Amino acid sequence: GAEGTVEVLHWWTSGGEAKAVGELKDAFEAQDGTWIDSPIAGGGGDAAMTALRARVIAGNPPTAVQLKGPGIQEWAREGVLNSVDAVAQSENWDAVLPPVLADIMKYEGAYVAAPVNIHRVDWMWANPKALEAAGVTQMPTTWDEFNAAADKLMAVGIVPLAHGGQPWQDATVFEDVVLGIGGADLFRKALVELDQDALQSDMMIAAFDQLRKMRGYVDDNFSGRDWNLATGMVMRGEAGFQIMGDWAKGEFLAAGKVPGVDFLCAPTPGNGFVLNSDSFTFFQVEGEENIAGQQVLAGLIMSPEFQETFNLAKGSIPARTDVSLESFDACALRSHEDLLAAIENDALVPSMAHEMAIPRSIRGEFIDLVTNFFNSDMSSEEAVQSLAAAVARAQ
Amino acid sequence: MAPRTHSTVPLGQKIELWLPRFVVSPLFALSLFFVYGFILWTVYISFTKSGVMPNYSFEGLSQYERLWATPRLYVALGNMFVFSALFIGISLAIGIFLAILLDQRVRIEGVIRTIYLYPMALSFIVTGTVWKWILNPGLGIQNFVRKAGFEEFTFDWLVNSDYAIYTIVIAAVWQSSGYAMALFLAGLRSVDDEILKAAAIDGAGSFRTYFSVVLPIMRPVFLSTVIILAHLAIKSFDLVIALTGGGPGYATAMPATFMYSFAFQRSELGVAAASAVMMLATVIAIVVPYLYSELRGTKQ
Amino acid sequence: MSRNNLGGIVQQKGTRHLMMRTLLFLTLGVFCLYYLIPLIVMIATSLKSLEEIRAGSLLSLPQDVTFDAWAKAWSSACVGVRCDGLKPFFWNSVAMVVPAVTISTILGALNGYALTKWRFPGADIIFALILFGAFIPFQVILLPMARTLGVLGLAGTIPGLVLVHVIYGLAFTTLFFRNFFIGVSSGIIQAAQIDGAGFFGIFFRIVLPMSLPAVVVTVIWQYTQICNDFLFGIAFTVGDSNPVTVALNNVVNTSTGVKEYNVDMAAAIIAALPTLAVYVIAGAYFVRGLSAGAVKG
Amino acid sequence: MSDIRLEMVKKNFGATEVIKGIDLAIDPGEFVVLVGPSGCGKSTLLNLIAGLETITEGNIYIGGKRVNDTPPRDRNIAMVFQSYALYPTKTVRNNITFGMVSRGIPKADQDAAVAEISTLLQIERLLSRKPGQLSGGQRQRVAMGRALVRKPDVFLFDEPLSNLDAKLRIEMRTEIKKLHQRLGKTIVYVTHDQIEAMTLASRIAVMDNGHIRQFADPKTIYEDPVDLFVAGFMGSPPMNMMPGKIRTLGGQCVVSTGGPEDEPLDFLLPPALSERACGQEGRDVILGLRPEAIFAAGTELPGANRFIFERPISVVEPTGPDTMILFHHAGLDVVARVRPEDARPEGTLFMFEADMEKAKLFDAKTTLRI
Amino acid sequence: MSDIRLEMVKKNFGATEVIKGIDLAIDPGEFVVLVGPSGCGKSTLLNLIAGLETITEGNIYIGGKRVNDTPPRDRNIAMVFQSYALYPTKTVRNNITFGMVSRGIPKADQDAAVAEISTLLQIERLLSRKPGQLSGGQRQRVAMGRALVRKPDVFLFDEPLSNLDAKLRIEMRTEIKKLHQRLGKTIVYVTHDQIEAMTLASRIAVMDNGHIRQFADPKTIYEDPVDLFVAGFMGSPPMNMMPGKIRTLGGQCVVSTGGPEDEPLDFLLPPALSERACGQEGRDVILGLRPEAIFAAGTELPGANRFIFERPISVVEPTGPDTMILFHHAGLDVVARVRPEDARPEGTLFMFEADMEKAKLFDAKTTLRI
Ligand SMILES: Nc1ncnc2c1ncn2[C@@H]1O[C@H](COP(=O)(O)OP(=O)(O)OP(=O)(O)O)[C@@H](O)[C@H]1O
Ligand SMILES: Nc1ncnc2c1ncn2[C@@H]1O[C@H](COP(=O)(O)OP(=O)(O)OP(=O)(O)O)[C@@H](O)[C@H]1O
Ligand SMILES: [Mg+2]
Ligand SMILES: [Mg+2]
Repeated sequence: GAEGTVEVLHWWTSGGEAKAVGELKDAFEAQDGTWIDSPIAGGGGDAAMTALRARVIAGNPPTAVQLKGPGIQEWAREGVLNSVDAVAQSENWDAVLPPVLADIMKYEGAYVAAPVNIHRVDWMWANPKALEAAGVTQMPTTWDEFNAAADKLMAVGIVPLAHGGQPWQDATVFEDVVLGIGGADLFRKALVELDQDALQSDMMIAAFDQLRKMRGYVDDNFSGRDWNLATGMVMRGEAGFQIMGDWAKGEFLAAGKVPGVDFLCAPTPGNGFVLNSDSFTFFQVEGEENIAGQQVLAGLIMSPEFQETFNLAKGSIPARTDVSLESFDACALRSHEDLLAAIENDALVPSMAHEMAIPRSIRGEFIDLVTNFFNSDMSSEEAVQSLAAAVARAQ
Repeated sequence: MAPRTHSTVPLGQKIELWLPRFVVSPLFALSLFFVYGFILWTVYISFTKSGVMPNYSFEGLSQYERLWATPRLYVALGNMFVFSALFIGISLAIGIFLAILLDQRVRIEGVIRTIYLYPMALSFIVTGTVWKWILNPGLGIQNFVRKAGFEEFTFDWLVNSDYAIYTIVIAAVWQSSGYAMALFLAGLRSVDDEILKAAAIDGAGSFRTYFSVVLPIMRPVFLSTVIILAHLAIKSFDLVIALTGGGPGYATAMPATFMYSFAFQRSELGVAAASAVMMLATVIAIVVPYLYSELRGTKQ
Repeated sequence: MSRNNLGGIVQQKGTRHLMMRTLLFLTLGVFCLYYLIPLIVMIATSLKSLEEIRAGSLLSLPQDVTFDAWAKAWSSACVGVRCDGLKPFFWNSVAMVVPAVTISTILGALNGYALTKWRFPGADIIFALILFGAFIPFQVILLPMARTLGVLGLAGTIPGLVLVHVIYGLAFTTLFFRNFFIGVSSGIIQAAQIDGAGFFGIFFRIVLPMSLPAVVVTVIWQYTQICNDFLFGIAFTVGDSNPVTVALNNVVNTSTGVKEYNVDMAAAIIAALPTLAVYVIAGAYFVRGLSAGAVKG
Repeated sequence: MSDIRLEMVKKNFGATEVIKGIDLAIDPGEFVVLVGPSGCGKSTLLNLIAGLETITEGNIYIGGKRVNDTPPRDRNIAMVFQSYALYPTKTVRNNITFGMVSRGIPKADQDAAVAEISTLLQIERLLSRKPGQLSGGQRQRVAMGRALVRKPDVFLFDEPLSNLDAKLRIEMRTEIKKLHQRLGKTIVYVTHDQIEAMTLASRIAVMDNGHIRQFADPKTIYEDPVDLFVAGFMGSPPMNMMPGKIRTLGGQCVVSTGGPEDEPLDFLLPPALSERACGQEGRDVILGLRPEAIFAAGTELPGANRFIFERPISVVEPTGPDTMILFHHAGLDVVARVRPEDARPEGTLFMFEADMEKAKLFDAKTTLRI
Repeated sequence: MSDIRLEMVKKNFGATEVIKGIDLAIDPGEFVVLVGPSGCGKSTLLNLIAGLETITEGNIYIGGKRVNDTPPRDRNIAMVFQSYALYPTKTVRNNITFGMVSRGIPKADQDAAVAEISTLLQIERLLSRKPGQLSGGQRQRVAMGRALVRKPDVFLFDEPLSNLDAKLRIEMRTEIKKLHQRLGKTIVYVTHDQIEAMTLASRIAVMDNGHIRQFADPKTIYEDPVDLFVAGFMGSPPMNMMPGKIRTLGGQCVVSTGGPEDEPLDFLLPPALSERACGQEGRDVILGLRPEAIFAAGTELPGANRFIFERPISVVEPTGPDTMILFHHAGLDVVARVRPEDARPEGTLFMFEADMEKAKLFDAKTTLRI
């Protein structure tokens, strides 16, 4: 095509996600480009990463890859990425992206990736009828309040916390707890900067204590449960709360539930914003056609129109902070507000559980430990010790 | 048969004599390169600091040190032994048993055979979900039995760290024992009838006929089946991922998931390579003596 | 084929016999149940609507039977940006699986034949070495293989994938055939040699027809392995040339999207149909008596 | 020791009728030899008795019990298979003991039995080999051993000695005979060996194409065959069967054989035969003369009813103890058995002497004996 | 038509020596029959000639060419296997044509050949069956057909007729003989059948335990065996071998057999033998007398050098044409062949007559013929 060719490797393969990527494809093809789709789902992108490695080693990398967080830097260090800084400069991405996010997109100061959305990880979902039945009148704003509410729910025979026992879900809850207990500072020090002192601090112990408590609020059969089944529990009133990123909203909406009426959304305790963002990273392709396509694609991704349509389909909010949110729902609006506030207060932190904060190798150690803690009777002190040691080892 | 060669043999005959070797050698060469070459590559990588991509600067044993400090490794190795032993044992037993039953002039054999075999055709990505439901205490069997009136019945292996590995055995046996059955059935069908007749005359009951006449003849089939099952056991990956995701915690981690997660989730190729080397070493230690005894035994 | 030869042996009649037959069918039936329950759950789920799944127990029978999920899985489920269901990917699988199974089976049979019936010094060691390939973890070979395919110019192509499957299938096919041929009487091979048949003549005309059951188990194995392979599929093919398993995986797996269990189940069953067909067709060759009357003693 | 009784037994393989309705009553302790052309159904009949094939029609009784539905293991039978059917993975010893193991016979008894039987069969040194390492005859002996080692009610032998050398075969034959005398078990024995049949059998059943033609003691079968088939089948070389016509020649009853092209011979019938056959001038008959009944003229003691004639020798076949001399007559090669020293080169005109006392006469149409 | 030459050929299976150094020169077009006890190495020798086993030591030449390293298919040989080795998945027709198909013979020729051979072997109606549906003898005939249908340089037959009935066997034997005469191919033929060996062979090789004992024409083998082994092996029933001592009795040379317990017999030696054997008073010898050389006294024409003696009959075995009468002597059962009509019941005292002209004498120690 006149506007180049792109091959896009991603793991948004089914339902709403696929539709969302479809928007990008349509937009790209509207500019006479040729879109080659390489969708590889599985393991939250693990399968796609596997394929990516094989492709890069074989010497035919895709044009753009759904790749995020520190992974971008890791690949960049291998020297296999292409810069799209020209596009970024001309469109002034720095001005419209949250700085935390913008840093993640850059390698040595140049943009090598473009974000498509912002997911908030620290969401708490609730069933108002269940809360009512237990006499909980409002969404908790501290973990103590949460514990109190949970105890009430338990008393009336409702599972307080719907949870799926998969490592990444455990880690999601964990990082939300850390944010709630230690605030953005601890979060940043411990989970992003990997400061040994912070990792071994009393606050971390407290966080593990809270996590241990929450383990008690989970039903017996949580192990291995998919997150959407946990969402279903909340939907049906079998459980009171679920702590999960804003993609859970899609599940409610798909079932025809109305925010504020059939379900409630509120941030987890702590005045922060745990950021998860999907982005497309640009690999070193050869041939004018492909390079041209790459540049066009970068511009397209960051265009406000695309950001709006895409995120409407995906259930997240635009990565650009300047996009109008008129057609978005209440939860999304709340998310946006909090985002701006968090940027203001320096309380915006990248998600550890969702690969925004630290290299995958270290994240792996976190997840191993957290999930092991959650599924055993390890003490909080022990957990903190092992965690610190494991992180040190992996660095 | 390998007649000795002699310089006066015409070319055509010489080719004939060497033909078996000509046939085997390219395949052997492929195997040397694609198996042993790659193993060597892996061994080398395990001594480097490879992360997201291979890196060829030598680093010594540091990856092994990391590996050995990882508690998950020991869980994975332990699971491999428990799982392999149970899985291979049970699948062999069921395979033989069903093959023998199906060999009893069962008219609808074709249907039953396909039923036993079909689980292998289904991708475990989906059947894993179904098993997860069936084994989930709140949804599946436990729930079902309790509703039927047995309030005290518990079957919560799936969510119990100590027993979750056995649920993987259940699902794995479900998936593969049908194929073991097929292998044995094919073996049974190639045993000469006359020998079965002789056994009938010798007064052997069905049980004895199968166990002391037929199965010894099928010794090579055992080798095939054991190798196949061992292969499945060692490489069981989909199964664990789909059923338990390695959980609860990492209670059901296996070498294959361990390796995969280090290589591709955590971008630690070096550690992954080191674990692969360790696993291969373990496999060699077990398989080589077995192969040796089998190949000696089947020579005649 | 004298399938009835064995059927000739007189069996006990009367009540004891009847009891044994009943027991036999009972046992067979119980195992059928064990194997079938997951399938029943899958079919039941695939016939439910998504609302019903969300609302109720996952394991109950469907209240309102609907085939929408099947239709969707077949022709409109999204597999990445394409929303044409699994349909378009079947051909990729066929284009890959047929050559891969055929080549690896024939090579394995040749190998097994050469290693048993034309024993040469070192045959057993070669066999053991080839066999060990069965244990190599696929994670290990992924990256070097990718590089090799890249060098060969086969990266991202179906021939490349076929090559990979053939190479790593050989250990198994050789194993199956070698272990089958061990039991084939050498006398027959000798007779064929006297009859003037060469290495290949004997193989194709005499040995292969005798080894139908071995061919069947090999084909079933290879077909299943190749069809259900996911790792090689994603690593060594690109986009539209993905085999159906990759497509199925894409339909089923979602990280942050809505899960449609009914479509997943339908898709999984649809994706398995060709393999099931192979089982049924190949199953007809599980026959007895292919070696009947061959030799005396 | 059991009697075996077959009632109108039939067996089809698919569309092929193999056993076409056999009635046979074998007394307890009898030694029955089954003979018949290749493919006539002998092995099938043994298989039916053993229960290795289901019968299509009819009944089989062993020891008075109807066994149509009794599986082989409950019939208490030992059998030597024509194809040996050795267990390929078992050693010779275990091949032999397997039947005893199945029946839970104590180890010590097994060892004793193996020791005895392997000495008898001269396979002591092969006990630890596998069948694949044996010669044809050795395999056959192992197959024998497997049957002999047990003490069943009935023994079935399917050409058990066919691959043994003459010397060993005679030894084995003698051993079987002794065994039979000692144990008194019922035995059904298939053989193609004339001598085996004649020396072992208490009665011989001659089968043809799924039927039994004659069931009688060996002497009767040999000397009083009921029809041409039995007469032609028993005897090696077989009986010479010359087509001819009954004539009265000078008041004496003769059979006139030999065509118009060939100078005819007028065999003078002995009184016993003329009584039965004569008076039907011109009747088409077949004259049966066994080779041993035709010899070199004057080489045996003179006797009554000898017929002497002269013919050129067409073939000379020395067999060792005797020499067979063939001459053309009546469109066939007539065989005469002479002492080796009486043989003359081919082409020589030779004086033959036929002992007409031993001649048999058959109706050419019905093939029945006259 | 090729000659076959073996030079010090040896064959071991692992540690077992099977062929222990055989030298054999077979002329082109010769019909050699290989006989020997079961397990002596006959089949192995055929396999070596065919190239189906590698020889451990020595050389084999076919048609003057050293073929140690020539694969079977290039030796242009047809072979009938003792174990048949039919192709189980092929029909009888295809079993037979396979050799021709392999060698690219035109379809029309194949059909003609099959038609001819199947008529000869009487298997026309079985052509579309599989081996599993055939009787033992039918399988053996198919195995024969497979070899006969081709026109190779050399035929190797390993007991090709062992499972056929006597009548068919004689027909087949005749056909093989005709075939040999017509084609003049070199044939090596293993058999346990006395008559087959005697009638077919141009020369017989008697094997024992991996060695060849004697290689000569049938008459020589039968009448001039080099040693006890050959003498005892050829002949059925075998030669009676009575241990005895040379004595001079009343100026005449006799062999005195029979122990102290047993009343001794003094067999008077004919002049030819006494010349060679006598003068060594007390020498241990073995007197060989074939059954046909001992008969009922007075039933044969009188001759020179007859020895008449009386013994009680221990066993009577009618074989049809003849009856064998056994009596105990010198620790063995001596067999005499009498006419059926001369037989008497067991226990009767019987007058035997031995034709000492046919007696053989062997040294008891070396076992060589004197
Ligand atoms: N694979 C083997 N390993 C060891 N010994 C063997 C093997 N094959 C044959 N023999 C032995 O070699 C000897 C000769 O065997 P061969 O088959 O040549 O005998 P044969 O003369 O044909 O006997 P038969 O008349 O019984 O067929 C036998 O004693 C046999 O046991
Ligand atoms: N499975 C079968 N299907 C069809 N016909 C068969 C089958 N088995 C045997 N027959 C036929 O039945 C007939 C009798 O076979 P059987 O084996 O009883 O013969 P037999 O008398 O033992 O002959 P032989 O002396 O050659 O061993 C043969 O003509 C044979 O071809
Ligand atoms: Mg038979
Ligand atoms: Mg032999």
